[in-house]
Amino acid sequence: NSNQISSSEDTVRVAFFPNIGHSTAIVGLEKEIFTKKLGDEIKIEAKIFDSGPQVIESLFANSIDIAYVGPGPTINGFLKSHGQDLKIIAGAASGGASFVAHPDSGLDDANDLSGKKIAAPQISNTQDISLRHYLDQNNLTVAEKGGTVYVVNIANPDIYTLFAKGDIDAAWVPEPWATMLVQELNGKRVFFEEELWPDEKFASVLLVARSDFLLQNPVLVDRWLEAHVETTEWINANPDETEIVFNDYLKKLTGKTLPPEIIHESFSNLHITYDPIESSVLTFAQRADSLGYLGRQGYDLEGIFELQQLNSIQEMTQNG
Amino acid sequence: MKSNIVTKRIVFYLALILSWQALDFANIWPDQIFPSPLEVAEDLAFGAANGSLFYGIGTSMLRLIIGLTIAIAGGLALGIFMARFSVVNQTIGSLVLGLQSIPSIAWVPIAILWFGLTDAGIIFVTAIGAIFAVTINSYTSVKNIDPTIIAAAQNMGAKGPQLISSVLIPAAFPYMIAGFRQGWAFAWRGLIGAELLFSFLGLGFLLNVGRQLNDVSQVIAIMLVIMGIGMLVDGFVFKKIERKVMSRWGLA
Amino acid sequence: MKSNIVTKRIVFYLALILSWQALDFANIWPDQIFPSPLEVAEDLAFGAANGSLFYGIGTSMLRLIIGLTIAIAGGLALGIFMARFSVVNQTIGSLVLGLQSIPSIAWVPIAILWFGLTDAGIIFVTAIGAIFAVTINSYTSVKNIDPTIIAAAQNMGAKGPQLISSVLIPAAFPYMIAGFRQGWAFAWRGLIGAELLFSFLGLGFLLNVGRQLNDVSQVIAIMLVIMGIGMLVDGFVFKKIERKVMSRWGLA
Amino acid sequence: MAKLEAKNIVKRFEHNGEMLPTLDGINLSINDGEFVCIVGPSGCGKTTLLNIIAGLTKPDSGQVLLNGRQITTTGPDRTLVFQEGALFPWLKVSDNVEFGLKVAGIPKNERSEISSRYLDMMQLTKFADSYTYQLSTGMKQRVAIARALVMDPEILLMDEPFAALDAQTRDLLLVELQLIWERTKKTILFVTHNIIESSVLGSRVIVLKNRPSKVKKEIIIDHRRPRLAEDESLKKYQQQILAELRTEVQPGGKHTD
Amino acid sequence: MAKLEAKNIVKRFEHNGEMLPTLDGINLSINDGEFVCIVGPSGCGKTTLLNIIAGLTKPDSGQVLLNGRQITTTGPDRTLVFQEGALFPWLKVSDNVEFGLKVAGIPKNERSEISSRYLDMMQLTKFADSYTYQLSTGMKQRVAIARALVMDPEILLMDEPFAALDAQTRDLLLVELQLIWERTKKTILFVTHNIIESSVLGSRVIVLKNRPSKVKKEIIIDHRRPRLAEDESLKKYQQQILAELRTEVQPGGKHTD
Ligand SMILES: Nc1ncnc2c1ncn2[C@@H]1O[C@H](COP(=O)(O)OP(=O)(O)OP(=O)(O)O)[C@@H](O)[C@H]1O
Ligand SMILES: Nc1ncnc2c1ncn2[C@@H]1O[C@H](COP(=O)(O)OP(=O)(O)OP(=O)(O)O)[C@@H](O)[C@H]1O
Ligand SMILES: [Mg+2]
Ligand SMILES: [Mg+2]
Repeated sequence: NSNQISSSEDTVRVAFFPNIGHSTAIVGLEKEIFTKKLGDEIKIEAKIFDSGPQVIESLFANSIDIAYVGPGPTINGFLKSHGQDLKIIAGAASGGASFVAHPDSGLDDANDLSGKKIAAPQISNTQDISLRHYLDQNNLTVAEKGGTVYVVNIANPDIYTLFAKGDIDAAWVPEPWATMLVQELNGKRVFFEEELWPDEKFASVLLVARSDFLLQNPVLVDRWLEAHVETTEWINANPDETEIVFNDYLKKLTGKTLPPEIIHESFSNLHITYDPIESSVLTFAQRADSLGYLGRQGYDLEGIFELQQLNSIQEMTQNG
Repeated sequence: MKSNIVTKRIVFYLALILSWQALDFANIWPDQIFPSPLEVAEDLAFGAANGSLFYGIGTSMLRLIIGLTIAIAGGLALGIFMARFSVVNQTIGSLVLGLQSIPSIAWVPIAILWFGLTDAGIIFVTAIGAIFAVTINSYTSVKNIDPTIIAAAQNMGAKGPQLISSVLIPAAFPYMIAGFRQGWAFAWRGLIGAELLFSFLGLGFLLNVGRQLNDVSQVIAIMLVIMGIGMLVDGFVFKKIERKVMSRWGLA
Repeated sequence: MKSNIVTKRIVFYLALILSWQALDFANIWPDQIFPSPLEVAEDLAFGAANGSLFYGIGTSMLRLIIGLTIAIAGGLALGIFMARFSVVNQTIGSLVLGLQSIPSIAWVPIAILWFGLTDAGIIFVTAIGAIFAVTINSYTSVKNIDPTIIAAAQNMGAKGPQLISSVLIPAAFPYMIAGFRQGWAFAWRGLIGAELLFSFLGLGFLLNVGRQLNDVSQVIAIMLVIMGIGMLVDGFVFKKIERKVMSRWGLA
Repeated sequence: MAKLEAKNIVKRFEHNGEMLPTLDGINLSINDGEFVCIVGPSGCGKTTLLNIIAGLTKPDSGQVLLNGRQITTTGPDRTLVFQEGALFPWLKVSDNVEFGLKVAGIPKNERSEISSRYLDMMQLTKFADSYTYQLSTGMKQRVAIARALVMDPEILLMDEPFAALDAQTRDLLLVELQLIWERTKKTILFVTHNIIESSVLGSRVIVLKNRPSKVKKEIIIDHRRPRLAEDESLKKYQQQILAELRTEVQPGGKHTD
Repeated sequence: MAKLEAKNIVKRFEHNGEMLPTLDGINLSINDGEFVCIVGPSGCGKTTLLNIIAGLTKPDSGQVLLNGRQITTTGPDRTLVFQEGALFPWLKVSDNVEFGLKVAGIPKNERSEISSRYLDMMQLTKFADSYTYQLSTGMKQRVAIARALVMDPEILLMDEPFAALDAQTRDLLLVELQLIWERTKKTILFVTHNIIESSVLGSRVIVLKNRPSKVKKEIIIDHRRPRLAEDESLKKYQQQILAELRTEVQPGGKHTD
């Protein structure tokens, strides 16, 4: 009787961004893969966000159950709630960020960063951590700590404007911004971030569940994960159609689309996967901690992953 | 409105649009960050044609009206009490100003905590954005009422709620209008800010989407709509009230 | 300030803090979204100890003072001209209100376009946040001046700038104070918003860091600092001026 | 027992850091149904005294007794005609006149009936729907008088109500007020700087000394009513009042302050 | 050529949708150095007329000529004492009096000297540093008079300036004003509702008809100066003025509107 879901809830509230890295959520909803798995009795409420910390806030406030969100906010949320409020139950995307130099900056490789202004999105977000860690690795110190490199944390659209005006020399940004800087503003892609990671992969979007929800509705979460895995496989099997679904979704939501070239290249620069790439999440935490983002008391990520369900689904699909 | 006022306005706005177009021709900034009026107009026409614009306006207006009503009612009451009872002024009064220094962005977490991701949360942020302008204006207006006017009313037996409704409010009204006008503008602003942060339908949401998609002409189009509605309401509601009250007082 | 006012205030704020602590004990909300006053105090002490708090306050105050000065000067001039010359009111006046409906978040792209990532951009957003409150209050205050007061001054030969400085402004001053007080609060708010979005030093930056790290007690700590400064300036500057002016007019 | 008693009223005002003694122990005793006029030099404290009796200003010491009980607040039993109008600029003339009746909960049609009667008396019928800024000074003063009269209070306090009126209009109202008083037997306290007015209206005229002021003299005017401004037989009272006042203001431009 | 001429001045006001004719063709011709009083019933348009002459109100038709040239704006050559004070509440008494001098650019010490002289005349020296809310009505009116006198204008326009003063203070100022006029030979236009005042001050008294008003009668008062309020020999003029006015207000409470 596997069609019968026994749960205390009849609604799943899912948070995601209308971004390329969050395609699993978008495509799964648009192709009704989630609806089919969960059944008609379960209502899905889509909550659209554009900032990770706010997703975590809402999760804390019991306003959402499941979220597609980056590793930075996820780690923060886990630690802030003393490991109580959320679990990573799967991955959603890997890669999808690049270091792009301004054509007039004279930056050809990473050796010339001293004295430059480099932009990244909000403090402590995934790209910000990567950029600051990268500078550290290259023995460069940021201006606020008395060094020579200026890191500018500012929203992606504003990075675009500054880049167009030539006010910044480089930017560490996610897709589709990286591709837009390259295609529209003649930016130079110095490298893809994944080139710096083992096996060229790192988690950039994760699937996270509220702990209470997970506890009370294991079956529901199971179904969601099944659909999540199915959607991931569908996306990887149908890249062209994915781009269309994505753009149609934007159109429906906002009346706007992105240029197809940009969508296409952006998709090709990231990997949709349900693998949470655990080691990369742990590495992120280490880096964030060394940057002072994880508070004054040290950190402990014990229990952040809850992958049993994902693993059994994986086994089933591999066996079946 | 007399026709020569209309003419002056048309001339003024035409001049503005022309300078904008000229700035665009001058090509100081690339098109992706500084669109021409034409592109913006196209975006507006498109939004109007597919209905998303009107749906956005409708959603936003509804929230605005509720939020503003709360702000005006609350601000009026608080301002009057602050003006009449010094203990209110010395305690809650000082707090109001402090609370008002807080940007909407900082209210959002509290709104989510209390109301979840609902319309109520957005309305809360909207009302918070406007209430202070109304409060402080009501306070100052009531404080500045000619004391003999109040004395006369009390001498004729007016007190309590009747004194407030039939003397304090009408006597202070010509000044209070400033508070209501501001309340309106700030509520509008608070609302858009909240919709933008909640990413939850309405014009603010459309604005945010434009931003996220780096569609500057969409952003400007929505901003023009926001401005336009602000100006229309001001012209058709507040200006009218103001003119009426002022002419009654012999100030027009 | 008389000592019993101080007592009332202390009692009031003590009561607030105690209810906060009680709410925390009641454990309605988990700690990570509703910190106790103690945690917040710790955060404040830490920020004070490592100096980052004072540096943030200093940076923000400087920007605020410049932005507010611009807003008050500009708003006063614009408001007076709107009140005295109907053509200004009918053209620029209507635009001001429209512009004011735009949330700071929407000004940031323009500020970046015009000023880049500089203090000037932040000051621009700050001034824009406050100028309207000052403008509309100045406008209404001047509009409401008893016409015989103006007639008397003109009859004695006052005109032009002298009429403005020695009659219109002092006559409207008791009401204009409301505009300045609001200007202050909104400038503060605009500033924090701008710093938050520019992520460029100051208290808004510290607030943003707290937000990005989901560090609610840090966020609340910074909000308290923002509120506290707002209230101090209100109490020590605006309330003082208000009391002085009102007592001179026999309204205190 | 006196209807209204003022006992040793003292009032000081602050001017530029100094306390200026204004009322320096005023004693009054007014019987029920009496018509008393108060005269005194400009700035001696007449308005202040009326405000204290109306319960709008607190004396620094002393007390006001109404029917033997100390008054603490203002109220419609002691309606005051303010010297400077104090009309409500947001109300039409008729609504100004009806204000107190409305507060008292009297229904609209009754109110209109009453107000139109008094507006007619004040020759303002045509201006019932005007706003106060549309009136001349004398017209405003007449509205203020009407507004107080409609209240039909136990005690009517009037602060120079006829100061802005032309002689003819004033003479009419002098007669009207005496008729009202005779008909209703109100207690009236009437402040004026006009000696003729005081002699025509008052059953008793109280002359105040200049600041710091006390009651200087009381003059009983026992004469048939209604009296007219032209009555030659009031002359002797007028001379008496004038003589009392004259010593209060020194001629020749040297001020007494 | 007349110093000041009003030619066929017409003014209407809107009341509740209707236009109310107020001044209905006023003609005046005032010679240089003349002292003219204007009397008329309350609400007949005296204030309106002065405002038009001062250049503060525009007539609907007709014109005002000053030295033969049409006036278009207001200015310190025709200083007006407003009927309702119009003092500046944000200024001290002395600063109120000095306002016009300051506008004219006169240095501070000279200003203080002038203002203290006039404040002394008005018996207000002690109140030089008070604010206007601290004054009694009569004191405010005296400040307004001082404020106009310090301007030393060619033409002085006074709108019932003595209405709030007690008889004694008024009598002093009646004499002072005559002395000033004799010394400086100003042209003075003085509106009053007080018949005695008009007969004491005016070389000519102009009586206005009730609304819609015209000039009804001009009475020349050819009598030595300074005149006093008690002058028995002014009686006959007063009778004459009274007679003219009496027909304008109908006794018996029936209004003329
Ligand atoms: N609010 C106040 N603050 C300071 N002084 C005041 C105040 N009210 C009145 N005074 C002073 O008290 C004295 C009496 O004032 P009041 O108005 O009672 O005089 P009055 O007899 O009514 O004069 P008038 O005939 O001119 O109306 C004056 O010297 C005035 O300066
Ligand atoms: N701003 C106005 N709007 C409408 N009507 C007005 C206005 N000003 C004056 N009036 C009308 O004009 C007429 C004359 O007013 P004005 O003030 O000139 O009278 P006045 O002769 O000075 O009377 P008073 O002796 O009472 O001061 C009145 O009937 C008044 O209602
Ligand atoms: Mg008085
Ligand atoms: Mg008049």
